[in-house]
Amino acid sequence: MKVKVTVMPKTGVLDPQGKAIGHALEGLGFAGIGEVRAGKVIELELTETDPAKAKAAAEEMARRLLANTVIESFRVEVA
Amino acid sequence: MKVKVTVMPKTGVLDPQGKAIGHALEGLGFAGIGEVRAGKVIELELTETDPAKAKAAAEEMARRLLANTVIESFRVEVA
Amino acid sequence: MPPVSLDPARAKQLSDEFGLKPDEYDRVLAILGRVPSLTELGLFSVMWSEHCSYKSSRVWLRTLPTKAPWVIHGPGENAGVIDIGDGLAAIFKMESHNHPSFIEPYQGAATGVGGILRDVFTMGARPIANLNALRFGAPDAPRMTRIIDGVVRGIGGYGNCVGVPTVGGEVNFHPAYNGNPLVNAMTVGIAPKDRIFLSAAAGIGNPVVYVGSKTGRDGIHGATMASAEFSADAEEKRPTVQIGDPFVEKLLIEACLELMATDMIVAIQDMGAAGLTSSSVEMAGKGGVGIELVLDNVPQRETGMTAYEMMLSESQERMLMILKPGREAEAEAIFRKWELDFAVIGHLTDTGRIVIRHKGIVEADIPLAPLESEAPLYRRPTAETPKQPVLDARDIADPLGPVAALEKLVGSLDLCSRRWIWDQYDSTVGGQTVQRPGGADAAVVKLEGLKRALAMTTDCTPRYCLADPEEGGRQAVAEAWRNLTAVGAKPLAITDNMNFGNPEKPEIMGQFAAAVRGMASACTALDFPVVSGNVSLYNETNGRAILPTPAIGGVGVLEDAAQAVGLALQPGLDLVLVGETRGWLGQSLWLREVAGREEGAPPPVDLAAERRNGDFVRARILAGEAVACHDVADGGLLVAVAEMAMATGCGATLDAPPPELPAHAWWFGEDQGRYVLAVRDTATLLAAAAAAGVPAARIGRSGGGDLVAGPGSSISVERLRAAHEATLPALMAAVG
Amino acid sequence: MKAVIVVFPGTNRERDMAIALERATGRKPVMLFHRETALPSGTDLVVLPGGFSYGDYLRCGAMAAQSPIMREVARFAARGGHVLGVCNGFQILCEAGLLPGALLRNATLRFLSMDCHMRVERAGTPFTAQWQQGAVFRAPMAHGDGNFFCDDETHRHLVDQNLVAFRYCTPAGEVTDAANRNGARDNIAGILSPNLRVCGLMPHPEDLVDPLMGGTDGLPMFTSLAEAAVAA
Ligand SMILES: Nc1ncnc2c1ncn2[C@@H]1O[C@H](COP(=O)(O)OP(=O)(O)O)[C@@H](O)[C@H]1O
Ligand SMILES: [Mg+2]
Repeated sequence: MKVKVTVMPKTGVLDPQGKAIGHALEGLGFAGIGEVRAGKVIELELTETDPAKAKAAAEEMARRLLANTVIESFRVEVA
Repeated sequence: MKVKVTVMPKTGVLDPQGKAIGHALEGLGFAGIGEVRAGKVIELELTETDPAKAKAAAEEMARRLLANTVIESFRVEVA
Repeated sequence: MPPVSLDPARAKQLSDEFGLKPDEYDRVLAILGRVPSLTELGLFSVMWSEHCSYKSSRVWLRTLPTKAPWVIHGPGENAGVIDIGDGLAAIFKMESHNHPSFIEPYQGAATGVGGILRDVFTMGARPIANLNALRFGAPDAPRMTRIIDGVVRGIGGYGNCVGVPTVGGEVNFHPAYNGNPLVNAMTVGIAPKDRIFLSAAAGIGNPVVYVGSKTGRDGIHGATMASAEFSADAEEKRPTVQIGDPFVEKLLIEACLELMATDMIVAIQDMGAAGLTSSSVEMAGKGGVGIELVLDNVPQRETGMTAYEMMLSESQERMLMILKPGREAEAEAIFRKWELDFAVIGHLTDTGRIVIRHKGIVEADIPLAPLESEAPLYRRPTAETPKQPVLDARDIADPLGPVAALEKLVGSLDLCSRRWIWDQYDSTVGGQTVQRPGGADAAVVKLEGLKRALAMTTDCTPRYCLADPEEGGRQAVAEAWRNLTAVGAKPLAITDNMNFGNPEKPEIMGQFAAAVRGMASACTALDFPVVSGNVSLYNETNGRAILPTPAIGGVGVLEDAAQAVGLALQPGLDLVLVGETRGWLGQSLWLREVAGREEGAPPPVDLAAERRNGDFVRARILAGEAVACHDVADGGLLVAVAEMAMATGCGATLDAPPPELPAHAWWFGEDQGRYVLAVRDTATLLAAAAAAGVPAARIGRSGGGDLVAGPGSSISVERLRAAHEATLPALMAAVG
Repeated sequence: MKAVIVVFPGTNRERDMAIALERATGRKPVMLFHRETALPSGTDLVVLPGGFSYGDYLRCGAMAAQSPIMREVARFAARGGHVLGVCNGFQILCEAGLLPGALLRNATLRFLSMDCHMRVERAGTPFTAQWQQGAVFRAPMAHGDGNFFCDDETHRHLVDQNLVAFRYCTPAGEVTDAANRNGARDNIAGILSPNLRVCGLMPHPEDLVDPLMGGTDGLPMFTSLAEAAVAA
């Protein structure tokens, strides 16, 4: 079973990378760009076949390793 | 309008980060972990209100800057 | 219209939460003649926090020697400034980021580096080197390897990106730091000595200008956090984490240096702890002028920020400056070129007050003089640390003999190779690094385009400081002086970072006072004044204090970089020990690691001998008589020689210990003021030593692949090296 | 030789590069800010130095590769001009498509700052003329993303056309896994364009051109370039 963990900087936390990307896109001539936030996505193949259990496991992984919950928030999706 | 660009390492391209995450998760005692891939996600706030146009614009951004198609593939979603 | 006062009961309650003591709050009421507004209360609480006001430490810091003919600016400015010749000044300072690094190791350490860089370039200097003094807990303590990993990545992540080489530092491990690691970062910069920028504001009506990154809600109450001890609820203090952006810092350095090459700046100061509050209050206060800010003009990253939030935000990579009138557009062009925010956010006034406006409302209106002059100042009660007994080496059995003990020691936490750390720091960017980490007792960085070089080091031996804070303070200064001397540099001045526990406890305040006493005695005797520094108190977790850690950052000068020597041994040389060996085992690493005892009085520093020996060694190095030199510190003589050997793989054969000393005391005693020199012409050296009244003796000869510690005791340098190099990588393997 | 060093926001080894070029050529290079849209006339060599252009955010070199001056650099290269990219400069050249492949995160996932050794795999180019084929030299490296990657076809092309300039090796010249700290494909440290006028490499020869800093191992690259400019 495939799960996807998306990790983003928490709202209000400075995101230097997102800022720089927004800047660069404007430099390339793209218009109408508002806030840009950059995060990580981790796709995991789990042997677990029960979606609820897979999700719970991935959430545990996110809390313990994948996300730094001091400054990042995460979201788990099961494919 | 919010668009999300997900950028993942292409199959066949080394993903040292994904591999390290897999190892670390096993080290923490998580079992049943298969392949792990680590990528990036960029969330953009666009003033564009037409979903098709927003998607086309984001795809253009991904091709020109957000992804390096030598090593990465991307996917655009409109929220 | 004066600001709107808080409800009195609410104000009292908040003043408590913000860390103001009841009598301090009463003083606020007296100064204002009314109940403060929220913004005013915020201002008072951060300005009067330990971190900003030095209220517990000031009475002691005043006793440190700060003057010498080469000192241009001592403590009181953003960083210390000394004359290093060729029309140049070295500007340097050390600062702690202990609490933030415990909460979020990567960002805490990274923003620590960012902050100290700003303290230095705000004075007009181009930063040329970074150092870092780190203290970690036992590696098996909860989170500790993650903290080590995060701190090292954070220091590298920031320093590498801004392009300032990280050239040195030190690391200790002790369980006393389990809940409170120390991250002290030091920056050294260079400026023309007649173009130093200060922070005192001047010129009524002159514009107050904000440059750098936008302001967000980061790190609000960071300064007060740095002034409180940790407890189990540290989790809740998390929202104060600040995020660094080294890329913006790099642009800020370039933009500020470009602006500083013009004559537009009247005064400039970085926004460090307590951000806009401390920078505006201090600049206006120092200049004896008033200041009025209109916060609507502050570049903001988030919507709906209040005056209170903007004044207390610790968003990184921001500076405040006073410009000459009419130069705003010219200055703005420079910052726009570097893609940085630039905003005129106020002007200087003749009212002697700080007035903060936001959305048409006066949010704060405080007289500046009493904010400073009535700031609390405490002479807190002190209790002396009881003296430890002087141990006699003859009473301590040697369970291992020299070789096995040596192998154990070079792999122990406090002596093992720090390569795992410095391999993650760019130490060569700039192209001027003559001695990189591991190569010499002090890092040596040449000044671009000149022969001249600076030597720099950080030193402190916290276990000595715990056993005897005065002796420990003295030793820390002496070791820094010795490390600079050992590369051939003339030691000029120090910065310090005083890391201690809760000053409200007499025994902690006693440690502080004694350490200052010891430091002062060494600074005086060695002509090695303090030009800048930082105090970090309340380093405690659940009532348990760290070891007293007065970290010293020393800077010295070499007129010709080519004269610098490293510690790496070459074959075919005589080894000469300079200084007297009495076999002092109290508080030695041998005693701790081999005999399993942490006790006794630490080795005393004889300042007259220290000076005599050091001046002698430096003169010999500058005369070209030493191929290599290493001071004898942690671990004693045999460890010092082993370190020289491991640097190249070249072995050495040492003579048997003198009969009057137990062998383990000779090999591992930590007597101070000693150096090992590798020389070609021993006779000349010994004659010079005799003439100077300096104890010196040939102790062996280099060559081969083994280290021989007297007849019958031998170990290959390769084997020592394997033990030396394995420890940290093995420890950190678990984190990946 | 007229050398131009391009400075992007976040570039930080431009001074190191200038010192090395001046030492080898006796002439100060021109520093060109990334906003410029033209190269000075008479430019013989364009150097993209090391650093963290745009903070290395998103991907190292990605944003710098898009800046206006890079169009000029591409034109200059197409006309047969000499272009050197070191570290971040190499990353920019790959991102701009002037060299094939890409530089991934180091296999160790850590920043690597230490001396490495490289073997000269192709002597006789404008960048390597002063070395013998197979010569081994030392240089500091300092990067987080130096793990050279290319697909099989590109790799075959690089090898068949003899376009690998340098490989990581032991001090004795053996190309081993242990010598390949960042995990680069086939130990590749630096590559050349088909016309041999564009070269990119990760380590920093410019930081080892003075005995005071530990040696002059990197100097031949710059004396080679000076000679090539005279010949051109
Ligand atoms: N945190 C660090 N960062 C960079 N270099 C370090 C660090 N810690 C130690 N080093 C380097 O390791 C070497 C040995 O350090 P140390 O044992 O403290 O030396 P000494 O005892 O001679 O003062 C020195 O070159 C020092 O600069
Ligand atoms: Mg030291």
